[in-house]
Amino acid sequence: MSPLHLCLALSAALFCTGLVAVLIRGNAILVLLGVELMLNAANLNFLAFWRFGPGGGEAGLVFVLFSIAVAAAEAAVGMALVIAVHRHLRSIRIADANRLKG
Amino acid sequence: MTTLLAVLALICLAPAVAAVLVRNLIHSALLFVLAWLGLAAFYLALGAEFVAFAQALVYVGGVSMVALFAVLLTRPGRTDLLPPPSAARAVGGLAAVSLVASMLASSLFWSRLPSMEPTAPIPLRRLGELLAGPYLVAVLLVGLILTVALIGGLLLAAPRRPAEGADA
Amino acid sequence: MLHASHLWLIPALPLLAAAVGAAAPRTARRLPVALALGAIIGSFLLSLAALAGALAAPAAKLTANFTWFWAGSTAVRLGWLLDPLGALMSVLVCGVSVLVFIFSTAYLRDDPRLGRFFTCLSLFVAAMLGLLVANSLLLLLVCWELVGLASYLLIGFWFERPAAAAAAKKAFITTRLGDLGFLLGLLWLFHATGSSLFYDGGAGVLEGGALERLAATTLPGGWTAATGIGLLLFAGAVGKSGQFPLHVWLPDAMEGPTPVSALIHAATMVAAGVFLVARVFPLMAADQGLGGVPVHALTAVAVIGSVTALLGALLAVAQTDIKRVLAYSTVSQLGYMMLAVGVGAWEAAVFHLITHACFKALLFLGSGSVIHAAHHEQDARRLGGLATRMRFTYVTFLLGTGALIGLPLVFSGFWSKEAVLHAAELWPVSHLPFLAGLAGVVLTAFYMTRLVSETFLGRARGDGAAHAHESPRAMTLSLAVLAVASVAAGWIGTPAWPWLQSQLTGAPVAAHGLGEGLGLMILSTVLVGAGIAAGGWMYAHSPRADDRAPDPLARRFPGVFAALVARLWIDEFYAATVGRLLRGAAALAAWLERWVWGGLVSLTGRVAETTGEVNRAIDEDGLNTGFDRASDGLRDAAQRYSRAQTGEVQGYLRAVVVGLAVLALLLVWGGIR
Amino acid sequence: MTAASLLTALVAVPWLGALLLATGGALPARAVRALAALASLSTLVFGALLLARFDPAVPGLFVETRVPWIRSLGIDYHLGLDGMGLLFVLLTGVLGPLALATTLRRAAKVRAAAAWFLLLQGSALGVFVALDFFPWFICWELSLVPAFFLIRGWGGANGGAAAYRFVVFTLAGSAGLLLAFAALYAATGTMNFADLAQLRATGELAGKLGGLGTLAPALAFLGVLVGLGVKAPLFPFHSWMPATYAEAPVGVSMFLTGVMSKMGVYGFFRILWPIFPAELRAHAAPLLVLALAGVLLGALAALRSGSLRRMLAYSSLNHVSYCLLALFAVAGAGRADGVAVESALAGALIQAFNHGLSAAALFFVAGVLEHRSGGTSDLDRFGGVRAAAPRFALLAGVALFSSLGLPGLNGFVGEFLIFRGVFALQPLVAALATVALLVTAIFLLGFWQRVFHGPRSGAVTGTFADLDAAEWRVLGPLVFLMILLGVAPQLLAGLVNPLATAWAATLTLP
Repeated sequence: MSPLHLCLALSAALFCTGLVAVLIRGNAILVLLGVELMLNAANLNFLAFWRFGPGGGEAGLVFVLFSIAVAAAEAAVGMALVIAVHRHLRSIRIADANRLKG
Repeated sequence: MTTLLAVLALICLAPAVAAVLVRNLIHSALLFVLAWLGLAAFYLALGAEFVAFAQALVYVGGVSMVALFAVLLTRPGRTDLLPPPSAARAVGGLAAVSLVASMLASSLFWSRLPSMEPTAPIPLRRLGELLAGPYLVAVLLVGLILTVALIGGLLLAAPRRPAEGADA
Repeated sequence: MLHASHLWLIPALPLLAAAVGAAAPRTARRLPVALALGAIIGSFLLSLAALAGALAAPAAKLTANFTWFWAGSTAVRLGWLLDPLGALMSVLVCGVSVLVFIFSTAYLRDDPRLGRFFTCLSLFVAAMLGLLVANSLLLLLVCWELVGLASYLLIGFWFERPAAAAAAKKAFITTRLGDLGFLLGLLWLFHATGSSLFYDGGAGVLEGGALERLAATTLPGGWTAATGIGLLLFAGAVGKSGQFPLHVWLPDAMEGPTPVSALIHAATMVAAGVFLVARVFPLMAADQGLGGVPVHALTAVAVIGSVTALLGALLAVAQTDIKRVLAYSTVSQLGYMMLAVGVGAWEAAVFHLITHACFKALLFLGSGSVIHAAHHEQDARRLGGLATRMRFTYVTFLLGTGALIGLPLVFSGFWSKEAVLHAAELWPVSHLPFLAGLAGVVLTAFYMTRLVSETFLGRARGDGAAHAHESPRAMTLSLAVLAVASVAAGWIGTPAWPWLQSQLTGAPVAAHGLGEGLGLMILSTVLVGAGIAAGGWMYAHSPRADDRAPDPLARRFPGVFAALVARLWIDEFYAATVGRLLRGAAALAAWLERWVWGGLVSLTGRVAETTGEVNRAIDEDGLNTGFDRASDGLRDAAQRYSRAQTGEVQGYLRAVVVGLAVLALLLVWGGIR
Repeated sequence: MTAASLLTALVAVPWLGALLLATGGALPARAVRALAALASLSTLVFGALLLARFDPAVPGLFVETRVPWIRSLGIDYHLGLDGMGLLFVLLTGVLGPLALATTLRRAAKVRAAAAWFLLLQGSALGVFVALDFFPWFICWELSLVPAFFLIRGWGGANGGAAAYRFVVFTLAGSAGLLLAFAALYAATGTMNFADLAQLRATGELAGKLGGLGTLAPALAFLGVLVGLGVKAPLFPFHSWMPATYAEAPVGVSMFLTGVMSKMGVYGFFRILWPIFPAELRAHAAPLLVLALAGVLLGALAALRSGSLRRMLAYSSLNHVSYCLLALFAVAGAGRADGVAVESALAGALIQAFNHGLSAAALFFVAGVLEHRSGGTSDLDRFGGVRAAAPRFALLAGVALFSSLGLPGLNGFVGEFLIFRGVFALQPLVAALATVALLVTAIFLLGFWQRVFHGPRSGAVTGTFADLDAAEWRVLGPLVFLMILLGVAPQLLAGLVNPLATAWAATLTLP
């Protein structure tokens, strides 16, 4: 197994873990953290292809930096939202925030 | 190198899986922090030092703190744990797993990607020039986003009225 | 002398009066009446001036044409025409109108809408005069329709009475049926010649070149364009002039006030059809002499005319309402005029039109005088004995009757009818119209004798008749003038001195002296005498005892009489055929609307329904049942789908992931690398 | 003012008025009405200014402005007016304020109603002046939104259902339009009407469109046809109409039938014919049958309608179908008979204008009757209105006779010209269509007889007021125009004659 394949496999596994967290955890905070994990998996792909790709891929590296920055912003806003929702509903169970019903 | 990476991968994956599965919320959050730390190490091994430190700083230092504060502030208690299993959730989980399985399969077994030699790591100076040069606008935009996110987070999380804030 | 370019003044005066009257306060009485009277007198004087101008050069067609508007790069032109026909008719219309107006001031004195009445009358006169001096078939059509409108308004003047409202509608619709033919004829003429002007310095449709072209244009089946156009225009005349088979509206139109009946349903408007045919006579006659034409236009006119002359006279025999008797008599006399045009003697038709206008106006006003005096009793069975109570009306009515039935030598009707019958006798195609005309003469004498006997002789059989008094001065004055005209109007066209015919045709007509037509005159005198004798024997000899006594004719010929009373079931026939056809078509249209077009929509909706497993039946009574069903189906389907919209983010995400997974698996197992 | 700013202001001022009303806070009702009236009347003023610039010697656009708008897509801000556009702008200018006044008269939530209405009016104007598909389509679709809310919010008891039906139908039609123009754009790279017509004239369009697939030209034609046909409406796309006209508030019904249906007719002349002349010619026969069916079935269905506004709706179908009848007859005949073609085309446009006047007036009459009777539209519930309200009866009578085509009133001229043209091109069709004239007379006079004549009965037995001053202000101008345009049709014909002549010479195929 080459390093690239290893990176891709790890990325896929992390993505899956994050996805499962998003899908089955009822707590909004954990869902957000799962999303972060999925973002990380994506970052890992960028890095892998930067490192083992056909070259000229320094954009991948730079992009990861931006991605991390945006993820930080997202986490901040997300957590703020969780708190706001909690104030509103007295709960952070995702199932209770079902106003999207059609 | 592969071996090192493989070990680091396990170090990173194991707490992640555990974080999804453990019932205690605080534990779960802490396990996520561990996973991020492992990932930072993985980055380091890949030769992306700057990214690795950024990862450690932002996630381990920032996001985890925010998450923990959120956990504490919302006081979910010990009852808010894994929801009872349901058919829908099983389907979701199964789908996620099969999605990843297919990704794995495609990347590992059918992929014709040649295993390239690693390119030379980028010196920090070069990275700085990149960020200050061609990507300057993007950097500024990200700064703007962060500022907006900060303000937005404050506005969202701040109590509507000071009186209400007392018990929130 | 009035120049052609000033002819528009003749209709403009009454039109102005009508406009001012319409704008005046509704309670105004004096102003509209005064305006209407002033305008009609002004028009009368102008008509006289026009007549003087026309008679100065009878053969010249003096025109004043102008462009109404442009359609694309083609001008739509109208014009005024000064010739003896139009000018004479104008004088006639204005003259009768003046008398009827004067009569009306007294007849409708107590009506709260007197001003409105005169406004409508002015509108009518304006339209009629415009029709007479129009030099364009299009302008003629415009005025023609306005005449129809005025007639509609006047028949339905007492619109609170459902019968009057229904009669007005019936008149408008029936005449409009004929007008469709008129319109099509006009369109065809426009298409074929590019003009609608009668006379336009050689380029008009009634002038040589256009007529030759029309007669030379042949259609499949041997028809020429001239025949087709002529027949279509004649259809308009059939409607307006109450010819069979569209005569049904005219008797019903008697629901209008009696002066209206006198003016427009006897003297002028109904004559518009005859006038039209006389006006376009060159066109109607353009196919004469051509071989291979299945039906010459004029032949059709003659046939319709003779049928109408006979039918009207027959139906008049059994009527009991004075005005209805006179109405059917009008139908019959109009038939005579058409007959005359059909056999080629349009000047005889116009002659009869003029005399008929005088005596029929007299008779109607006389009947109006009776009705007024008898407190709106117009059933002859409940009148009687008025000869002594209303001596003046009686005498004038007798004079009018004499003119109508054609008492020899003195009365106008005799001469004009003689001219018509003379022409019919000489018609080479068939003798049937002539024979029908002769039969009509007997019948006319008979039913008029019956009417006079029932109304004026014997003793009063009802309260109205018992308390009748002679009518006021304004009414009797009109009667007197018209009585003089009824007697004297015939003297302008006797065989010995055919002045009228010469003026109309623009060429001197040879006086054939009394000798040539003597046989016919004697014959018709005998026939009139026979009719009077039969009528007098049955009605005057032994007047009915009371209003319930059966009609003498009914005792002798009950079957025939019943058929005539029922007007030969022609109205019922229309109701059963045309009416039912139309109602059926409308029902079909509504059905199509509801089920087919709605159904198509519903079919589309069914697809949505099945996907959503929706089978709720919806009943909405409306044209769009189908559509409602479709939209409800859509909505239910959407509701069913919306159950999936739990509002839970994770549920949505799960769906996304399942989809992604399926996609990914497909891709992977499909071997896309 | 420059031409460009005139055109822009024409559309923008009503929109601006709508915006002001929508955002302007709580104005007193009088101020709302005054502002709305001003914004609505601006159309008439701008229309008059444009009329002053109209040059009968120029058959094409006499005012035009074209600046690039979205360069990457090749979309221009292209506005312009020719005689036809001006005709419809003037119609909107006349009917807009009257319909607005009618809508606001007894409306609740005056400010919202006025804002919606002004949005509707501006959008209709946009349709009449835009010459690029992009702005044109924006206005075309935008007009649906206010119409929907006006029908739903201020309409009758079933207003909601009618509004949905209306929107769904017209949206379905618009989808066809959009797809067709997407295809045109994909093939040619432009959505400009003039450019497309030019491409069509040089013969390039067929090849380019054919490049998308053999069926592409036919499908594009069909899309445009359906999109316009629903709006006009062309039989059988009219199913939305009776319910909509019956349920919409009276003022909106006036505007819908007077102006919005003309948007469809306008589109037929502005878009369908210049861009798809060959297709139109090829399918003229079936289309002619559809138009004839609209003429006849509209009249017959009106005969059966027991409800006043449904009857008027079907009558509207009948009258609008005359315009399309003329167009299809011309398109099918080619350059056969120049006089007939010009006559039919001029007649169709004049008829469109005149129908706008008379139909709006009749809907207003229906509205007055409904208001006086407490909301019923059932013909059997009236009787003897003429005795109760003679002035009203007089004006209503003029509108009625105008609608049934009495000569001397405006309705006659257009119908006569159409018949004159169609008779020369398709005699049988014209002859069949005249039957509808008779049926129209029957149902209109039947309506008149039941409602206005006879003894006072039903809803008319109590107090039944004659027209008040506000109603006079609506019906009076309409009736005045009916008489004026009936006597002097040149006022209208002058606007459309240059176009009719030019079209007859260029657009019909040999």
